[in-house]
Amino acid sequence: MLAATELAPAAERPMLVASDIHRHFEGLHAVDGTSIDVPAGKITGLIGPNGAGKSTLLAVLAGTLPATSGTIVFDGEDVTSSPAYKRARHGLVRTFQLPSEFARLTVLENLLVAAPKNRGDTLLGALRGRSYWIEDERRLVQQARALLKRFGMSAKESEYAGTMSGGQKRLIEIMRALMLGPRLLLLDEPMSGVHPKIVLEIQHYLEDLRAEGLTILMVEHELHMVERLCDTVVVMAQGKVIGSGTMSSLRRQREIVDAYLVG
Amino acid sequence: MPSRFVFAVGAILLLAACGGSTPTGNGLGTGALTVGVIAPFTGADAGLGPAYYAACLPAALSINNNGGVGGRMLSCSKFDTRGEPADAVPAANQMVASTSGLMAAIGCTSDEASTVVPIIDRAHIPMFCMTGQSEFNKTPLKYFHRLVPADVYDAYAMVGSALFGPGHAPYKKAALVFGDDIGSQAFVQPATNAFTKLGGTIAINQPIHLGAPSYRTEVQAMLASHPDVIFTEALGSAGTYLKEVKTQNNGQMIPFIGSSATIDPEWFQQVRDAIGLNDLLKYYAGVDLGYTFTGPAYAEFKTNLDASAAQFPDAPKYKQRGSTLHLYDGIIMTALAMVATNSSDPTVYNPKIIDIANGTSGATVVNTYKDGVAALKAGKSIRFEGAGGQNNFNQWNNSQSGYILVGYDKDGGEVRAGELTPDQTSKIFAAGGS
Amino acid sequence: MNTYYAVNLLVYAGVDIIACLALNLQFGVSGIVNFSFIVFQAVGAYAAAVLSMPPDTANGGFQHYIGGYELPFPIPWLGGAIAGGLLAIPVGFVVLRKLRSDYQAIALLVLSVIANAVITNADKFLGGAAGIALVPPPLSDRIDPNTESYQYLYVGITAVCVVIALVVANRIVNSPYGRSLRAMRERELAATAIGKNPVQLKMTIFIVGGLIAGLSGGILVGFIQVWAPSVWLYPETIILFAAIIVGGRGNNIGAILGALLVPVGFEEITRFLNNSPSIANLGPPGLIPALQWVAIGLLIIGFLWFRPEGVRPESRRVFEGAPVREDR
Amino acid sequence: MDLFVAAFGFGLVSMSVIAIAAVGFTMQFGITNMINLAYGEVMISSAYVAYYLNRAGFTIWFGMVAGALFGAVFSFLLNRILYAPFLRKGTSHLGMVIVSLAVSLMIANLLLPIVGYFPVSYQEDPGRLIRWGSIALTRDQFIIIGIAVVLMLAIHALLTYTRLGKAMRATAANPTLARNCGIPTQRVIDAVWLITGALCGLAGVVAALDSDSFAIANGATFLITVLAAAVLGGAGQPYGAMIGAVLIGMITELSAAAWSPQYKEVVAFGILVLVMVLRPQGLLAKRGALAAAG
Repeated sequence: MLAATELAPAAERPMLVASDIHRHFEGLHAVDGTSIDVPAGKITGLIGPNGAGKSTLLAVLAGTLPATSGTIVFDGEDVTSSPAYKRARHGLVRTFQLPSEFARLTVLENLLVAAPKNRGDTLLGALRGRSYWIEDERRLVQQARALLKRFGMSAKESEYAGTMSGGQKRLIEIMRALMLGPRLLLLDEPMSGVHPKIVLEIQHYLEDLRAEGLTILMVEHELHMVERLCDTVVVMAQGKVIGSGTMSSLRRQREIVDAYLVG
Repeated sequence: MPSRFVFAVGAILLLAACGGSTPTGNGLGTGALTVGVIAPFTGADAGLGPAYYAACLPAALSINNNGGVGGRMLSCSKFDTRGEPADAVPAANQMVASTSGLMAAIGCTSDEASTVVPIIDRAHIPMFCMTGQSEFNKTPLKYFHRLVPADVYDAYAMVGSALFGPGHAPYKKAALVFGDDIGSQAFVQPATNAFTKLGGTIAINQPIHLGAPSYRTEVQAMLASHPDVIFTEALGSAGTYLKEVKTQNNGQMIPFIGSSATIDPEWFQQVRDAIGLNDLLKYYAGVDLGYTFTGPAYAEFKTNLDASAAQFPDAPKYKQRGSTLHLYDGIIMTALAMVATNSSDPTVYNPKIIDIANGTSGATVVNTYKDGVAALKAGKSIRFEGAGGQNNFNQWNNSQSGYILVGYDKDGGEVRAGELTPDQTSKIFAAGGS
Repeated sequence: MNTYYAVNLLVYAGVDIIACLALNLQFGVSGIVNFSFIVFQAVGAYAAAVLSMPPDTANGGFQHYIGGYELPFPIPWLGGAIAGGLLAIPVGFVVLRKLRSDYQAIALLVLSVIANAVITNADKFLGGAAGIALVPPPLSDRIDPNTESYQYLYVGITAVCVVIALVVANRIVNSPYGRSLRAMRERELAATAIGKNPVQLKMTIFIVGGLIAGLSGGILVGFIQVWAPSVWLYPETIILFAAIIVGGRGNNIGAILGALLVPVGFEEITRFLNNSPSIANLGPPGLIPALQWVAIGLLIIGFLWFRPEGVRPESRRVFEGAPVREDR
Repeated sequence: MDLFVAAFGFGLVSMSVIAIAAVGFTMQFGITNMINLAYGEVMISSAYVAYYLNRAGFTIWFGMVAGALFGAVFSFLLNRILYAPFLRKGTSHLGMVIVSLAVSLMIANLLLPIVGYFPVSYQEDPGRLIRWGSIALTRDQFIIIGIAVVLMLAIHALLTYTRLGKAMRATAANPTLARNCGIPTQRVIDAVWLITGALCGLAGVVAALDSDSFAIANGATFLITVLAAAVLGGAGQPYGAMIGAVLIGMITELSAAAWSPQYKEVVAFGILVLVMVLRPQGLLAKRGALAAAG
């Protein structure tokens, strides 16, 4: 495998640039001056020991946690002060480490609800009645069904999402994120607690998505998975980035091996 | 309390009874007559309804045993207002609409009067209300009658007790302690006017939030104004307030004068427990309407009240309740008015009620329904003096009767302590602006 | 059946249904535990009252309230609805923006109690503890309110309002917008992550609920012609919550069913209990109303335990062309 | 000015009463994550237990101990029989708020036919007035302040120095983690309900004694005051609740001295609304003894 940095054309702008991010919880420095570039069209892995601040960083990038300080530029636009929902609408979409399906919505509804550009998704649109938005809805149902088909969950579309297995909930969450038409997908341990068979499926889906040009930043524990999937890897420890590069280049760095890869 | 749970006691019976005769304007007609008792039978004021029901039953017996109203028999129906405006409206609507031969309504306490009185008045049903609210002092509503004085007169009587009461020099500085509930604040203005114009000063006027866990600072402020006497009302928080007065005043009570509503067993018990029996007997003075509980009118009432136990076992307990006496009188007067006008049309007999209560010159005084009917048959003009004493309606259908000054005995019984002379009374009225 | 009895029942049922539809939008669909719901009905009622009444100097000046505009129907009702919606803005601003959802519930409960205390004590503002009486019924300048036909007219207007509230509630619940509300109810953070703005969603539905609650207050005050603090104590809100929980959270038909079963149904049961002297005279005074409240509490707890989805559960949306669900 | 000094003295009493109640409430919430809206009704039930004992000839101090015991057992059973099963069933926190409100309604209305609507008083001589400048308090009021101070110190010691207290804090921070670390969380939670229930019962009797007369309707009043103090300080934070109690108690008395007393509670709650707008997490959020460590 070639190093990602060597592949990337120098002119290509990173999808996301975060500089000097701090996030403090009552004196605890969960993220302590981290800077990270996420190259476009690649899968970037974010690894590090427990408590390194990976999930916190992800949340800060997505805006579900506000940064204490630092700047975040997403696709050339400074989004540091924009709230999470606005970042999501702009295509910076995250998933969660714990299952976060909408339990009492059906699988199909879980996808539909994420779709932007539905005329019935405002109060006034809704009040104008079904005929006003049904065209949008039909289009989105088709789009959602296509996704369901691709992820092999067509048969489950009318089931409540809360009744799905852990792995299926992961898939729902990824599909839901895809419905937004993201430009950068932030995945928080998408394989954790998932049946090994589905792990493999998810891996394939992610590879396909990359092939379609989607940029992904994923927090992952499973190093084999990271090695197989990620073009670049960023290592965090104690709230700081301690190294980045390809997995193989990282293995050559003594302190990183000490900090994480072995211990 | 649940306003939404609208219901009216007796509704089902009435559903069956609906229809019936319509007043014709000539003659007394036929069919049963009904008196509606519209009052709280449940809720915090659930004690009021039964006292009024106990007024209706003996009146019906007294009338029915003497030939009814032109042969028409009288019965009593309960309509529960739960003591809440929102429940009272449906109850009143139902009473007006569904009751056949509705000749009068009694009850309408302060809890619901402002809601139900307009409805009943619109339906042209004479009513006798037990509200003290000042909004009815000069009401234009012709079917409204009030046999108890308005709260302002209670306030005047309290002023009278302070200035002319027995066993003490006139009090000069008064603290007014009234709650923030319906009607309580109505005492403040008249008491202030009358007391200040007669040489007293108001040390402090303290509206208190009922149900607060303590009134320490309020009491401190009140004590700092050094009043000779406290005017107060039957507050639910009386125990809390008065005990704090005693505590903060080094165990020494200050004389306090209560409205007629403080003549009440629950109030007595609460204050006794709070400040002790001795202090309650020593420092409390109350005012009440004067009743004799004797005479032929009372005897007739008492006989029939006891007989009512067959329908309502608790009825005899109300033998000395002022409101029970007055409402009984109201029903008898209404029946006599119907006989006198030979009409079951309220627009015809309603004006006659006041004539019979006040009497015209040369009228024969009667004390019972039987005597009244006999006198009317003999072509005489009558004046009815009932179990509650003489009535004197003014132009706004309010009847005044005299106050007495009272206290408690150790068992919570009422003790007469004195009265106000007509001269004193008129002085206070003049000062108060009535 | 007796007209007045029937009319009474129908108007109260209509008011309760409208209120339950509004509360269902907030609580059932969006997950906002609005423990001060009754305050929104109250503000609608007060607004409708002062808009339809003459200034307080009329009627002998025995009561005190602000305003008094004598505006013709339907302006007072519309004003009631708008007042409910307007109140939702500051309340929502304080409560819905930053507080955690269970905090929101208790903050709204506290608010309900305080609002009642303020209105009770401010006796020059809206009549204090005594409230406002002699509120003219709608159209009473043209039609005699004591006639039977007027009573039916009132039922008719109420029914029209029920239909309007139902159409609004249905359109919201069955739309993509309603789906967003339900997603927010299920998991607020995840909804944020897919681009929903929960504060905006909550504020909007809080205002919509306030408007409908205000309308229900306008209808009620036009009928009973009086409004006072004792009518809108906070337990009134609990009855409506019981109705929604029994009927089925998130389901409009369930809300209607709940309104008919709980507030209206209980009324009928009490009527029977109180008509039977052997029961009515049982135990200390106030036993039956007290037991009624106990029954409301039992209903809530019993349903949450045995059938939390209610009599009519929220419907599972199956879309046209969906694969047939295998039976299990 | 004297009135304000006097009101300050009364504020000391009020805040002592509120503090006992609010600390119990907030610990219940902080450790078990359960907003127990039946708290006020448990308080008033305990006050009535003490009342009936007092009428039977026992002193109110005995009644206080009995009230605390009653409150402890009542709260413990409430949790075991009702709340815990609901929580095990996976009922959300919001659902639990509704359940506890329903419970509160039921307790009040089951109590009503027994105790009636009308206010009652303890038979207790509050003792002579002890003056200190314009501040004048009775012996009983000093005792109430004393009880509150001792209890607050005891709670501080419990949370800081005892194993149970540390286990409570660990459970509050993260129940799963605490269980994995070998803390018997079930027993800790039982202990919390007993301790906070005892505080609740004791607070009920103290509040009733302080009010001189009380009625069934006071249960709701107690609850609202307790909620206000707890939320003001940052719910779940015992030290926050103490600060909340100080503020609510003082503001209530001082505003009764400054303005018309009928609005005294409204003023206190106005402050609460202000705090909700400006600092929605409460004054002391995440700094109290129950905050997550590290």
